[in-house]
Amino acid sequence: MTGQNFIIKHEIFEGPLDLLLSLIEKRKLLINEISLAKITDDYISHIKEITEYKLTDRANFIVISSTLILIKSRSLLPGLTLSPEEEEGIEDLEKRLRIYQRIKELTVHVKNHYEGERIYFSRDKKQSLSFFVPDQNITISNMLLALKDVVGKFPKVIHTPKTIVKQVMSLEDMMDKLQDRIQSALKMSFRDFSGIKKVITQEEKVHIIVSFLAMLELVKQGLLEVKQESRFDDIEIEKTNISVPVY
Amino acid sequence: MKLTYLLESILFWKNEPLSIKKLCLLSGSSEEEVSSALTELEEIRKETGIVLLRKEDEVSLGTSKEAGHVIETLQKEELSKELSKPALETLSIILYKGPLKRIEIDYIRGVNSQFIVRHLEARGLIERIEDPNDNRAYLYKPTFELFAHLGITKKEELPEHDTLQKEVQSFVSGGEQTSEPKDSELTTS
Amino acid sequence: MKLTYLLESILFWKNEPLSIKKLCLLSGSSEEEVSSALTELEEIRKETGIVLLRKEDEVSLGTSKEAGHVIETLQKEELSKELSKPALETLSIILYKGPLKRIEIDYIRGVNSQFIVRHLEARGLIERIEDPNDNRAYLYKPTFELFAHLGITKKEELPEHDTLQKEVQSFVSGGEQTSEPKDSELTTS
Repeated sequence: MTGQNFIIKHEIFEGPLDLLLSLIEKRKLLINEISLAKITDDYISHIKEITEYKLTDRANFIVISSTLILIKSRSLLPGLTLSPEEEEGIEDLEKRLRIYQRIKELTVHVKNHYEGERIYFSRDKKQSLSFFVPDQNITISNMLLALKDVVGKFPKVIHTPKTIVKQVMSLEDMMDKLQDRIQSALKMSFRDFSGIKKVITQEEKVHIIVSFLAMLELVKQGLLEVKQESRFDDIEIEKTNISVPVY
Repeated sequence: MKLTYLLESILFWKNEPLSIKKLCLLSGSSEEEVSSALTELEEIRKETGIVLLRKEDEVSLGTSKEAGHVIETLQKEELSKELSKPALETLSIILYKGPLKRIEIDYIRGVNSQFIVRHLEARGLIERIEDPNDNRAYLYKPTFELFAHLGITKKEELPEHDTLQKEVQSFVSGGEQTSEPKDSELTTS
Repeated sequence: MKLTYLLESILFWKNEPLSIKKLCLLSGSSEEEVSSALTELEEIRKETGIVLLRKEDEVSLGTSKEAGHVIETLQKEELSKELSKPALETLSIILYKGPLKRIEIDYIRGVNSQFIVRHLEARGLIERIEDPNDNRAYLYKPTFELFAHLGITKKEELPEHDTLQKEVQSFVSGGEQTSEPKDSELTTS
C-alpha cells in the first residue's frame, strides 16, 4: 500500500477523530468524502493494532469505523444507496472533523500563551488567628453528612457497555470467520453471514457493518467475489478461485 | 473617595474575582457608574504593575504580564507550566466554544473527557455552572485563573478571537447539533 | 519593564511586607534603584485605591484609608456569613483528612477550593502549616478552636472516622493506578 502508513503505527491517538485528522493531514488532503474513502484502509489497519488502547477507547475507534466503512463501500460499489440516516452520519463525521481541525489550530495559540508570560494573582495572606467565627451549621453530624456527600460524588470508573465490548472483536477474527464460512459453503449470502433479521439492534448493525467491511477487504485482496442482483437484494459471496484454495 | 479607587481598594482587599453586581452592592453605586469606573480603572492600570482582568461580568486584579517571568522564578508552589496535548485541546474547546456541556466536549474530541475535565476543574482552570436550560446539567467555562495563565486580561485578547466571531455562525450551528449527539457517535454515556 | 511597576507587581503578588533588601534581591536591582523606584511608586499611588505602606525598613501594598469604612463592613459581613454547603464540605475534608495540601482538597472535591479555604482560614476554623516534607508547600488542618467547638479532643473521635478516612484515602491514591490521570498525566513532562 502507500508508504505513509508506517508513520502512524507507533503513535498513540487520543481517539478516532485524532487519528482520522492525522491521516488526512499527513496525506495533505482536504476533509471530504473522497479523502475519507482514501484513508479508510489506513484507519482500519491502525485499529487492527490498537491493542495498547483500553477497551473503551477501542470501542470508540470501531464505532467511527462504521461510518468510514459506509463511505468506503460507496466508493467501491457506486450503485450503493445509503439511507438518509447514513448520509447524515457521513456529513456529521465531516463536520466533526472540521470542528476538530479548527480546535487543533486554536490549541496552538493556547499552548503558546499558556507557556508564555502569565499574570499572577495576589497570594493569600497568612491569617492571624485573632478571631474564631464558627456558625451553627458546624456540628459533628453535619460534618459527617458533608463528607459523605463528597465521597458520594466521587466519579465512578466508567464501565464500557457490554454491547459495545462485544463488537470489539478484531477485524482479523471477522475475516477469518468469513473465510472459514466460504471454505465450507462455496456460495453464501451476506445475509446469512452477518445474520440479518427483520429487526436489527444497534449492536447487530455494527456486526453487519464489520462483516461487510471484512467482505470488502477480501474482495480487494481478490479472495472473494460478490454480486448483488438488484438494490436491497442479498449480496452473494463467492470465492474467486475455486481450484486453488488460498490459505 | 472616587468610585474608581474605591473599587480598586475593594478588589485588592477581597483578592478574588467579583461580579459587577456585587461591586454595585459593595460600593452603593449603580451598574452604569460601576461599569464606567471599571473602564477608567482598566485604562489607568494598563501598563502598570497591577492590571484589571475581565471575564464576562466579573473582574479581578492581577500582576502585569511583563512581571510574569520574574515572579515565575519566585513562585515555588507553582504547578507545572506544561499541559499535555489532550488537556490543552480540552482547554481550547472550553475557551473558544464555552460555556458548553461535557458531552459536547466529548463529541468534538471524539473521546470521553471525564477525567481531563475533572482535573482541569480541580486545578481551577475551568469551572462548572448550572445549565440555565437544564438544571440537571452543567456547563463548563474558563476561569480567571486560566486567563491569568494565558497572560490575557480579557477574552478579546485571545488570538483569532475576532475571526472566530465571524465563523461563529457555522460554529454555532455545528454546536446546536452537537448538543444532541447520536448514540452511535457517543462513546460512553 | 520599569522597575517601579515590577516592584508593584512583586508586592502585589507576595501580599506581605518585604524589606528593601529582599526587593533588591527579587528584582535584581541596587538599593538606590529600589529606593527611588519605591519613592516614585509611593507618589504615583497616593490618592488611589492601593497605596504603598512603609513600616521601618519594610514596604507593602494596602488599601487606602478612605476605603477603610467600606472594607471594615466587608470584613464583618464576610465573617458573619453562614457557611455554604461547599464550605462545609471542604471543612469536613480538612477535619477528617487533614493535614493535607490544597491540591488534594481540590482533587477530592473535583473543584478548585482556593477561596473557600481562604475563608475558612480567615474564620479561624482551619490553619495553614508548612509541609514538613516540602517547605515550599502548605498543609491545612483544623484549629484547636474547631475541635473545642465540636466538643472533641482528637479527630479519631469523629463518627465513622476510620471508614471515611480509608474511603477518601483510597480515592486519592487510587487515582494514581486507575484510568484517572493524575496531574502528572495532564502535563507533558
